[in-house]
Amino acid sequence: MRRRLAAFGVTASLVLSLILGLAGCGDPDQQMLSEGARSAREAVSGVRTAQLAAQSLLGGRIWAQPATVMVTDAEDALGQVATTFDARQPETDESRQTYDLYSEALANAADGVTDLRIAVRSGDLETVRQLVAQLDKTAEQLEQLGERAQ
Amino acid sequence: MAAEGRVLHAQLHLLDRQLIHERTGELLGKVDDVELDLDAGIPVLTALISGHERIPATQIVAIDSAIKILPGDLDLTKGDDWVEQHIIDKIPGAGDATE
Amino acid sequence: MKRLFAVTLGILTAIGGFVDIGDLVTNALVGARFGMRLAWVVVVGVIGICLYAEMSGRVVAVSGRPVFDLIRERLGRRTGLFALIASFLVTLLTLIAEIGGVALAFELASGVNYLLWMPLAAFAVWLVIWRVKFSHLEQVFGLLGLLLIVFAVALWKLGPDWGDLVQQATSPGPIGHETWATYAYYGIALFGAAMTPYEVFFFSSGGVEEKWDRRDLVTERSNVFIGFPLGGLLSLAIAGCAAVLYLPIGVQVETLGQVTLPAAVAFGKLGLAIVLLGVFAATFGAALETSLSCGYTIAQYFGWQWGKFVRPRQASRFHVVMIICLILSILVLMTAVDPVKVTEYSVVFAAMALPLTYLPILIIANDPDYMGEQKNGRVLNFFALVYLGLLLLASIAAIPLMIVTRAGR
Amino acid sequence: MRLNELLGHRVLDRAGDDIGGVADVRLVQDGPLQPSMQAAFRVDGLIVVEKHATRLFGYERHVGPALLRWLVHRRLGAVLYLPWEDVAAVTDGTVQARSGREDLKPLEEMPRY
Repeated sequence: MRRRLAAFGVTASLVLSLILGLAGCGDPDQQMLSEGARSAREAVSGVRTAQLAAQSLLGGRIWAQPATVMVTDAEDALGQVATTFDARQPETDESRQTYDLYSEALANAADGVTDLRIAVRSGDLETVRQLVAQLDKTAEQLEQLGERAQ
Repeated sequence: MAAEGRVLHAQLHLLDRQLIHERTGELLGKVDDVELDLDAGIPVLTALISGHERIPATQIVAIDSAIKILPGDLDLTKGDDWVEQHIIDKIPGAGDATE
Repeated sequence: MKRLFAVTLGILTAIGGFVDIGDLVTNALVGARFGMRLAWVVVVGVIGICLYAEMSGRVVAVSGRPVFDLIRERLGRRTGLFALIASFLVTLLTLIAEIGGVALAFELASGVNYLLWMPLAAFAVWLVIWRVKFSHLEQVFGLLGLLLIVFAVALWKLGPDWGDLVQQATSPGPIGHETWATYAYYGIALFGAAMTPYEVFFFSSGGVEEKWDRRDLVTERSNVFIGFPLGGLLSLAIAGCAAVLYLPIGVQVETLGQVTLPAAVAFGKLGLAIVLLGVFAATFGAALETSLSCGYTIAQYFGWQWGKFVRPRQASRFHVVMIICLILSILVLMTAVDPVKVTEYSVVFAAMALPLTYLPILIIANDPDYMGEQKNGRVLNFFALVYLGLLLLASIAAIPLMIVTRAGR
Repeated sequence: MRLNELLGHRVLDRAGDDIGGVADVRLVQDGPLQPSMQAAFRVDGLIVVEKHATRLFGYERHVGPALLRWLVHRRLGAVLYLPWEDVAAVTDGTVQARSGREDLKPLEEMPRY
């Protein structure tokens, strides 16, 4: 009985991973879209974190060092998301279009947070304020892109 | 009770049990094996083995959640002494109690 | 009066000592991704650690033998060695994560890269172990860890919709883009964070360090049954803060900065200072506990002299093991591996290794040869066996889920 | 002889049938008086387990939660007691008994302490 249960567990997990694997490597267009959407959602996280840290700095709620660390961490994370996505190879025309769309949005977000990091480091609070407002739009755009696929 | 004496199961109660110095409470290793003399007229437990040392049954004082022994001339802490001389004693404060 | 003081101190220490880098990171991460929808796992985990710690504490108080001594005795040399290797590696991984956590807290406060703080943190851990009395280190860092209560106050200050939080807590299941697989994976991670094996190695060996006997059973039980659940409430507060601040805006927690930010949002610089001090105390205290546990497990398996109740030179192999573990931690962290990622893996591996040490303790807590009158009662055994089932389930499911979810992505 | 060597020896009954493996040795402290004025631990008999088992976790004494005990005993099969006077010879890997399987008492009938 116990052995049968264990065997069931193993089979079930194998089947599950197979299904998930297949879902991932099916239609190249769909695959590009779902990877792009996932990257966009990860990017939202980075942008919103940087924004929150910068807002706290503006509001005098944290001192400069932790703000810098948090924005830098967010910048690193965004850079990684963008590079990982850019390394994908589009195989059809449609996936090429999806690729360009998401790649540009991710690069855009990464650049925005890099600008924010530079402003935070140099203590230029006026620029920080402007960039925080700008990043709102970036995040909203990424949120929409993130909802286009599971 | 059929037998007068205390009953022990050799593997359960002796094997892999902690050895303790009866006087100082020092921890002296684990029981790795048990020596039995099965050929004697009355077969008995003759010794406990820990590492390469043989602890004669006569040096066992008490068998409890740990086994208390009188180590006598046995060198059961060879490894600890080596580490002590070559490493730990070279660090300042090794012989002091903590504060 | 003195007794009451000891009990209170023990409870406070247990609350502060419960939360470590694993709880901080995992609870914030899960709160941000699932809201309070995994809160029930924290409750299940806290009850589990209460059962497990109470049994091993009782065994120590009655028999005077700490956990790994008994594990080898019941499992034998070979199976015992397997349990030792698994538990030791998990504890070492946790130590690496804790030292990384100390360094990250300093990085946040100072802006200086954590890689520079990390050797200092490891050296400080060693120095405290080498020089400071057991009861002092336990109390100081336990009490300082209480500062993490700031998370509970911050949650209240953030003014969440309490009804919404309760609604989340009572409707388990994944939301949004999450799947049942990631939900289950993080369930296991939370369980492992609450029931990390080193807590029990430390707790039971600490009982020997402080020379517990039968009369200390009251202290032991109140520490466990009051201290740990209150520590669990702290965990829930951390998850709650993340759920309020991060879930609505789609932030995923990946850094220690994100874990501490809610306190700053609620209370400003003072809040951040308190939370950073609390995080430092919790991770530094846990780094002490995990390095001691690395020494405890190995020394107790081989029967070597161990403990801080003797001078370092009398327990030389025990101290050498800890020094080696701290050096290994520095080397691993030098590779610039992300300490937060190490933490995420360590809690899952903790859940996997648990049954190996839980089962022998359950067996011994039932053995009249050791325990006499104090052996497990029927009710306790019922729950202990239910948890044995749960632990086995989590342990078996951990690896497949890790593969399927690609470690929770 | 060393205990680790003896554990796992196959036990053959009078007819030469395999009745199990040696799982433990029962000792009683009523042997000859030692110089330390304590009685020696006398080998009283062997605990024989029907199926292959390395560790009994002490459950051969019928202590512990019923569910765990049941699981362990299902794995072990019968737990029998072979008194030392019924042992004819201990050779390489086997213990030859003088009695038949049906003569062996279950261990649980032996006094525990």
